[in-house]
Amino acid sequence: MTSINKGATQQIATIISNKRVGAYHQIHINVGEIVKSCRPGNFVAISVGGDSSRMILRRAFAISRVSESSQYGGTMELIVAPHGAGSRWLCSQIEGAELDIVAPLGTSFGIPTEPINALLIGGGYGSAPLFGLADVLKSRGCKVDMLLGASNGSKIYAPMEGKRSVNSLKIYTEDGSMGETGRVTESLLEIVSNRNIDVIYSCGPMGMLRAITELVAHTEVIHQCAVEESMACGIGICMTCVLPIRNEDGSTSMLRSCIDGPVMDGSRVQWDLVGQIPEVHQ
Amino acid sequence: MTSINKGATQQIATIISNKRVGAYHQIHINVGEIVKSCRPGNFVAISVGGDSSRMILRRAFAISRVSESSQYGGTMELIVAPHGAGSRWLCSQIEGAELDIVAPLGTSFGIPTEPINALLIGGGYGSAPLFGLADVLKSRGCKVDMLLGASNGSKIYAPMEGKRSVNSLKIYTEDGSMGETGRVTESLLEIVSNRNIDVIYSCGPMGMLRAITELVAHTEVIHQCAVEESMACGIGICMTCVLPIRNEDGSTSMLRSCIDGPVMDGSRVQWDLVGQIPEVHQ
Amino acid sequence: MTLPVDMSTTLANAWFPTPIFTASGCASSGKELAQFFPLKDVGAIVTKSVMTKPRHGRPTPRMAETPSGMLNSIGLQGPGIDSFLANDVPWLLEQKARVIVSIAGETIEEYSTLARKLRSVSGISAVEVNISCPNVENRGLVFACDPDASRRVIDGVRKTIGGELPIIAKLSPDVTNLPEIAKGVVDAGADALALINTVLGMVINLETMKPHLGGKTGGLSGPAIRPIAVRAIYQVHAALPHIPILGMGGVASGRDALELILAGASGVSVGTASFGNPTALISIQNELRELLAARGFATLQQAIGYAHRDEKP
Amino acid sequence: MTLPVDMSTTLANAWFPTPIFTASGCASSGKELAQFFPLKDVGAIVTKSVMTKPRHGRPTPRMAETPSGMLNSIGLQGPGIDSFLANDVPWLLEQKARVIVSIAGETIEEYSTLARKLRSVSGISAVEVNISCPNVENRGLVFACDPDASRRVIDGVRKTIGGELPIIAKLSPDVTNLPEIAKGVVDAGADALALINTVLGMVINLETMKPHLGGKTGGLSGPAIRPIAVRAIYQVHAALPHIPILGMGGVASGRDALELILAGASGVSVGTASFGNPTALISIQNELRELLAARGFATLQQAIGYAHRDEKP
Ligand SMILES: Cc1cc2nc3c(=O)[nH]c(=O)nc-3n(C[C@H](O)[C@H](O)[C@H](O)COP(=O)(O)OP(=O)(O)OC[C@H]3O[C@@H](n4cnc5c(N)ncnc54)[C@H](O)[C@@H]3O)c2cc1C
Ligand SMILES: Cc1cc2nc3c(=O)[nH]c(=O)nc-3n(C[C@H](O)[C@H](O)[C@H](O)COP(=O)(O)OP(=O)(O)OC[C@H]3O[C@@H](n4cnc5c(N)ncnc54)[C@H](O)[C@@H]3O)c2cc1C
Ligand SMILES: Cc1cc2nc3c(=O)[nH]c(=O)nc-3n(C[C@H](O)[C@H](O)[C@H](O)COP(=O)(O)O)c2cc1C
Ligand SMILES: Cc1cc2nc3c(=O)[nH]c(=O)nc-3n(C[C@H](O)[C@H](O)[C@H](O)COP(=O)(O)O)c2cc1C
Ligand code: FES
Ligand code: FES
Repeated sequence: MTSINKGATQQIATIISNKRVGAYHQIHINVGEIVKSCRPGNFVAISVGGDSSRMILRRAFAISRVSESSQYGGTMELIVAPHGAGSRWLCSQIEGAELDIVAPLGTSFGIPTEPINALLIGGGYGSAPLFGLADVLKSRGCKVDMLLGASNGSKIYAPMEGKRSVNSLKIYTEDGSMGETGRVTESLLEIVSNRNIDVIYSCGPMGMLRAITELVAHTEVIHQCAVEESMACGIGICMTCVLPIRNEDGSTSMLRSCIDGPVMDGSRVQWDLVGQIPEVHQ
Repeated sequence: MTSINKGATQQIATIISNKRVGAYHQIHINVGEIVKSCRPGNFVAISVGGDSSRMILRRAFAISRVSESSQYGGTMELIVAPHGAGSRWLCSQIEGAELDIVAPLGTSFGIPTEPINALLIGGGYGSAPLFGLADVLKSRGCKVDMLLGASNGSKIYAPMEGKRSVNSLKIYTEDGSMGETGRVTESLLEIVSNRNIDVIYSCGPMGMLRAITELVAHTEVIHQCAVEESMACGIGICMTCVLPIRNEDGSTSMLRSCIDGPVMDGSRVQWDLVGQIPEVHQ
Repeated sequence: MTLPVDMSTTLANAWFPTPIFTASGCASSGKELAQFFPLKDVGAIVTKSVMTKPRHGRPTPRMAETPSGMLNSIGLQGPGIDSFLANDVPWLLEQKARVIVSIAGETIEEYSTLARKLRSVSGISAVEVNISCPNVENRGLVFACDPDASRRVIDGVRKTIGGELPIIAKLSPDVTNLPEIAKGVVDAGADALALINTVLGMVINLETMKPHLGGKTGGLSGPAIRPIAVRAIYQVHAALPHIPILGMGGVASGRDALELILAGASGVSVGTASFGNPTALISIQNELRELLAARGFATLQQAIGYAHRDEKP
Repeated sequence: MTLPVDMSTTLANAWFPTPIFTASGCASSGKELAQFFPLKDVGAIVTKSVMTKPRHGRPTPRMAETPSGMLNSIGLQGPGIDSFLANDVPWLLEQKARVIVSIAGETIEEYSTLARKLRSVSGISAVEVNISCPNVENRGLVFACDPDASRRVIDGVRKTIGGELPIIAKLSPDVTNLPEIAKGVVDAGADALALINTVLGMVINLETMKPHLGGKTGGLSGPAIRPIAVRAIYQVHAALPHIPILGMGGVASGRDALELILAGASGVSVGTASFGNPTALISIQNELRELLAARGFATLQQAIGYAHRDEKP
């Protein structure tokens, strides 16, 4: 009927496993058929708090990776930071618990048709969807380098098996507790030019996405970033999650990051206008 | 400082067991020291729904019985009917789950100093506190007869071990699925006079308590009933749970059934005024 | 098993197969929900309030979750009436959905302009006039908080739109005397009333220690406000028993919808509940049908305002 | 570890060691809570609104739980001022609790009568004037919904009670223009404002299919209304920055109390939260102290109205 939310379904998913990994919880859920429509960059919206919860809104989580081959049918992996009441509730759910989910939602990372040089940059749990993306890029013959950053080592999510898909992995922490001390943007331009990067794929805090955009603004590099705005519905009906996006004609549109995102072209996001009202176009 | 709520404490209690018994759940919780202050008729107020619950009020449950000898220290038994969201949540809690409780609350059944003939009448889960009461009466040398009633057999709560403390037990169900067909009030006056009953102790729906009061109004029998009014606080601070009680001078006071009850003198409750505003006394 | 309850309802001369509608601003223009259920299966799609010109709305953050509720300060972002009528309405009609167009203006004149544009559009069932926005001509006071301004908006719309299309005036609960405002807009020509819009609220962000929302204050919606909605509907139905009410405010289940209907609502809009559950309208509709059947109602009509039965003369 | 935050606060000339108080009608006369914590450990006990004569209140059922809230229709049941002053006040003072007496009347004269009786009582810290009850002289309209009636009540109390005892006027949020009502009572002599009383609501019982409460409508309280309370406090503090506010409405944790304080409250009453948790006041007080310390506040005073900092001239 419409292309918005195409492929998205609401269903009950069972938790297969929930284990702590550093500061995060790695949660596997059984989701069946829908794995076929999940692409790197898509997210899932999950009800939290149970039947008589005072939390009435779903919480959004990037789909870290999906797998069809497992004994459970289609499964989905989430990397969840226990942040507030909702994500803490999710992290406390045990094997066998049932979750009400809506997935897959939102846009996905654009996959090149030719083998290119890709740089994947993740901040905190933002690395989660990048490993799935790396697999796909790799299978298309791309060269995949990865930079991960976080405030400290416990917030770096870099699973063993994920590392196999990347050609190089460099880690930065602000306190120096893992990898190099500093931020992923530290020597970004150098890396981009040394490695002939064509496309940057990024996922992480808005400040990081903005900084990357500004650094590569005067280069030829394409920057696809997965944004994270506060979302009430996740399906495009509430208009709470908007970001100012520059149109071809120079005017600005307030686009919904849940259906026109989360993956967006970094160079079109008007980072300096986030949290403001742009002049009315026309 | 004050005698109101004397002995009541707020604490975390762990569920030791939770099993279905007919239409009810028999729940044992580990409560420690406070069992010493619990008397038959007292109740416990329990938080329901967990940390982010939209149910902000505690639920009241009669303390069915307490035991000091168990391996867990003091334990308390509750008989819970899964009625609405709160009691259903409680019934779904498993062994090891923690409950936030306040107990013991309210008045208790008056225990005679002499051996008397007592008739205990329970409706539905109202039988729960009567078995504990029967033990105490029995130990004081009283003769204890019991009548239990419910709409059907699954709603009769009459545990094996409880039956030991009573001299006779007669069961009525409205659909005849257990015991005799009918209500506990069926041949009440006959029983009272045949068995020389001195005191009736009752617990159950308000309609039953009222019917008993009216039947024995013109006899010498004392009727102590445990009422069940909707309670917001359970500790006397909200004034939602009031019942019209006749004073010595014929005037009416609106007394709180949580602190001046739940056990009240049936003959002083103005059953016909429940749900109305009495004329202002003075 | 389809239970034999006639669920149809009317708001003035508009007929709907079921009383469960979307709420304005909580279904965008319909396309987004169409993935989850056929739009024609619910009573009507009430579209997001549209203004004459395209509009960016308020700065982000635009929402804050609160206990059993949420605050929003969207600020009527939208494409403007021309684009809306050219694109969104035809699409909805193609889906065979019943459409109620919600309009909003900053001046009394703007409402009349919108009404003029709607007059020539065929296929829409009714117009909902959202008078809960600030009146730029009058110190930013919300129209629906001022009996006189409310009346004048509705009067302007009535005169422009002519006699056919039912006008539903949407009121704010943030007033001292709701029945008075309701009477005013009915006198001015409203055929029905929509009750309630969101309640004005605020959340302070404990990190920045400033109002959390970009627009500072926001509208409170969700189950938290349901008791306020029930009271508003009950009060207004008691004062104006012959004026149909489209009820809304915190409806998330069939029991909630029934509560509003018993209080006096002829139809029920579901807003915030769709954010938590994209198929909320369908489950509410099914639950409502069962609850009505269980209570022996053969038609929805019999249940409307039933809680007032002992008070009616 | 005691964190070095000075928690003391004032409402006009009344001083309190901490800003956490009970809310009127949610602590009865104090005795009931004394089993759970020493009453002197909290800022003050605000007693249940007392009238001149003993009163039965409204018929039961008097409460209904709602999502994250509850409705009550107690109807000011109480012993009357004489018994209250003879029994309850001396007992509270014996406990070394600070006492704020809440009074309520059906006529302007009744408020003055109550004030006259209070004038001679020593040891109480302030009087809270609950003007959110129906005015029997004026079609049952609630005093606090009418600017003129509100002013006249406070004026009468001020004149009778003399200059010493601080008067806190307790307002209803159910009005179109809260700052206007607030200004009126301050002009009439109120030293401080209590915001907010409950919000008018209703629940329909789906079994009886009638209003559930004996009094039909009831007052909505609890976390559900917190965003309304924050907005009311913020609005009134912006309009009257020098008038102290006793804030209340849905406070159940230290973060909630801080939210009201940042919005402009000098003190915070805790009502419904005590029903769910008899020691709520104590934990809220401890959490508040830690939150203030974590944000670098050396005194509570610095945090009051801090969310307005960029708006102050
Ligand atoms: C597209 C998308 C993908 C995300 N992916 C992940 C992920 O893979 N792993 C992960 O741990 N987290 C992820 N997040 C963030 C996650 O949604 C929030 O941490 C979570 O919603 C916080 O809810 P809470 O109840 O724990 O916190 P609270 O702060 O109590 O939440 C209150 C409200 O604010 C919203 N909110 C709070 N923080 C955020 C945030 N950072 N982003 C968006 N909304 C927020 C909540 O949804 C909720 O409505 C993602 C967010 C988005 C939008
Ligand atoms: C002194 C006392 C002793 C009780 N003992 C028992 C017992 O031993 N076993 C048992 O199963 N139940 C007992 N009840 C009833 C029990 O409290 C209710 O079934 C329970 O509160 C229902 O909560 P809910 O969330 O499941 O239902 P809901 O209907 O969703 O509750 C909504 C609100 O109404 C109140 N409420 C609903 N039904 C009742 C009721 N029957 N009595 C009082 N308040 C009610 C709830 O407390 C809650 O605040 C007792 C009640 C009282 C007052
Ligand atoms: C995000 C959001 C946007 C809204 N936008 C509008 C709007 O454009 N026009 C309008 O009349 N009401 C609007 N409303 C109010 C709803 O239509 C409805 O009246 C209110 O939310 C109460 O219903 P609910 O609790 O079911 O959401 C909006 C509500 C929300 C939550
Ligand atoms: C059961 C109950 C009784 C109340 N009685 C009074 C009262 O007598 N006088 C008064 O001024 N406010 C009364 N209130 C209102 C509270 O003092 C308070 O303003 C309101 O409940 C909001 O705070 P809360 O959400 O913390 O309860 C009462 C509230 C409740 C819930
Ligand atoms: S989250 Fe609702 S529109 Fe994006
Ligand atoms: S339940 Fe609150 S006074 Fe009895």
